[in-house]
Amino acid sequence: MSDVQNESLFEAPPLAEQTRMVEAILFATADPVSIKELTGRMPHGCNPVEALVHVGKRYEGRGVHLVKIEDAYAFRTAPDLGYLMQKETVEVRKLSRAAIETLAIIAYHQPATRAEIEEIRGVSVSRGTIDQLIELEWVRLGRRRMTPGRPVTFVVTAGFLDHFGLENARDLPGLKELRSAGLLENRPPPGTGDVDEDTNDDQADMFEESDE
Amino acid sequence: MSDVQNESLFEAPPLAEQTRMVEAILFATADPVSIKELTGRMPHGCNPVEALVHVGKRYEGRGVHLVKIEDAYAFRTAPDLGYLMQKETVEVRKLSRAAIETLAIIAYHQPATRAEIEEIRGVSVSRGTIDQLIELEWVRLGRRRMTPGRPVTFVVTAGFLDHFGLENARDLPGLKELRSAGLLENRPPPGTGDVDEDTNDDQADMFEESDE
Amino acid sequence: MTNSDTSEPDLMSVSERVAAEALIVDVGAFEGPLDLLLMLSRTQKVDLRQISILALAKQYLAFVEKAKELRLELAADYLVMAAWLAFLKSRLLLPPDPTEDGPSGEELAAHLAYQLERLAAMREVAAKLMGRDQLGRDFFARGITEDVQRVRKVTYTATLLDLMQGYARIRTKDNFRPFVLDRAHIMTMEQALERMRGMIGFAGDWTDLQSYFPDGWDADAVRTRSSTAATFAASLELAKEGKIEIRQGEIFAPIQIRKRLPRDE
Repeated sequence: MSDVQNESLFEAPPLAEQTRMVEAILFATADPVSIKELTGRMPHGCNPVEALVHVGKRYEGRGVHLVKIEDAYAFRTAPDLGYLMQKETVEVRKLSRAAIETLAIIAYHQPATRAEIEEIRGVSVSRGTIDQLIELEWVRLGRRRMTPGRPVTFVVTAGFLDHFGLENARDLPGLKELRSAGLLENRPPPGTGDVDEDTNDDQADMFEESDE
Repeated sequence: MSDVQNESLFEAPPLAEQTRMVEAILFATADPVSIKELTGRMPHGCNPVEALVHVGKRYEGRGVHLVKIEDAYAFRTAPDLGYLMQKETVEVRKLSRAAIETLAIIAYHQPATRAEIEEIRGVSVSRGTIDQLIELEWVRLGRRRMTPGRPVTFVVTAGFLDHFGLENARDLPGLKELRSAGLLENRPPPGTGDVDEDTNDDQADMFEESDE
Repeated sequence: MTNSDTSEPDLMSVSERVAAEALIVDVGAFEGPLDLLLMLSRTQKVDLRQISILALAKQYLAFVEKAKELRLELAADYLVMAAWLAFLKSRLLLPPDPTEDGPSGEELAAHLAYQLERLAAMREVAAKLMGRDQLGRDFFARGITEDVQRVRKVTYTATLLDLMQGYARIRTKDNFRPFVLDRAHIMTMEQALERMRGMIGFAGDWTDLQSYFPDGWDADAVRTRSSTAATFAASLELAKEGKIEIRQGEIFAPIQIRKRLPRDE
């Protein structure tokens, strides 16, 4: 960069390099960045003001541009493209425990009727819970069960698999696997030895049929 | 594109405009955006693939650039400028040696069963190791292996690729060398008869395309 | 242990020293026998494909011997490996027995070498992987994401762990029986009261309190205690209501009750 050895330590990087730096800092920082902060973060001798002018020019008329907020700078999407951002405006909330359990039962036992879900959970399932899962498009109606009353069954959807990163609901580990893989909270029920061997078998059975 | 009036309603914006759009959408999000999602968000008739080529070129060598993760795209700061961003660094939970090795084994042998991981490391996978990798969203469940017991398998996620700056699993460092040295084979110990032929096939499939 | 193999004497001494040092540090520093073997094999300073399994087996066995001498606790898998290596060593040293089938010593040794090479390779790529530029450390995602604004649409999320743990919770909850008192051997005062109300009308004469106990309850100590307490408390309640009279001859003497007669009678 320079042949003056001592000087080179403190010599400021070329403007093009400074522009890159400003670009990266403004991109990655969570808040608008002031000149003072920029100066503090860039190597000694840099002049962020000049670099900012270049950055500003570079993004003029682009999909993203440089804006000044009080005495700080940030990148913002061009206002005329704001409509492209609308889809993303979602508030994410954690699913309730009742809903997670209901979903888990459907995923592990599908197709499952409401009565079956209630039997496994040991409490009644409110209408709203299943509705919510259906609305999330994680659960849909399956075939009616050919038993008296022909109850509706529920199955999980492709959207469910996608969300949980599964290729197939059958890939979900059974209880024994969960435990041996250390995926269960390490909270063995007090005083019980080996638990519910048959639970797993149930599940194995259930997947067996689906094989053909 | 066409002089039919009705059509014009759906005429795609010019490429320069599409480039701006892609720029804005990718700039606004932290997570990679897939081509499908881009298409869904852009006006009818847009072709994000072409626009992406332009965006990629535009940001080449800049402080921020375009990266590809599987079929999704994102802007990331240039790695050589990482030192400017100390403040942004999120304290990543320190992974244990066991977790790092397990992660590597899953990445290079995927889909990998727990038994395979244990066979390679020569010790059992301790409770919480895979759990931690799943929680980091670097590992997810793959298809069950079609061998006796139908064990659960683990594969790495797009989040893993994003984190380590890989476009896809075939770009893992040293993968080719390992494969040609035969170190990714599932070689059964002598005298145990031939074990799960298809184990290997699975993996071969996964990386097959990269061979040509 | 003969000189039939051509192990270099100085190499052995080096490895022995290393092994001894390792012991002094901590046996627990190794993640199992394979880890230890890999470390020992490194002392041979050759390509893993060309390590002398025989020398390796000797080093390992020496390690285990030394550990026993120092009374260090060795996990079972270390001892299993020691037994296996001793077996392997004998197979490598003795001429092959044509009547015996099963894998030859060379095959077993080759597999062990393969395992070690594979583990070493995995370690190496793991290190390479961690040495890569990482998101959030060396390169960064957008800091100000703009996608949270405007039309609020609530969506719900859950992770795979939530799902699996939720399922496990349901399937194991039968084991978490809420704590309840065992009531089979307990008589409440309400029960005693009800029982006595039905019987008291017939008690014209002084009767022992014990005779009001339910049938069979005097056989079991717990039941006797519970019914005594309940019946006594119930009789006090009845006395308070003016329904009965209570008397006791002296301390610890039996308590007797009788229906209280109307004053005017």
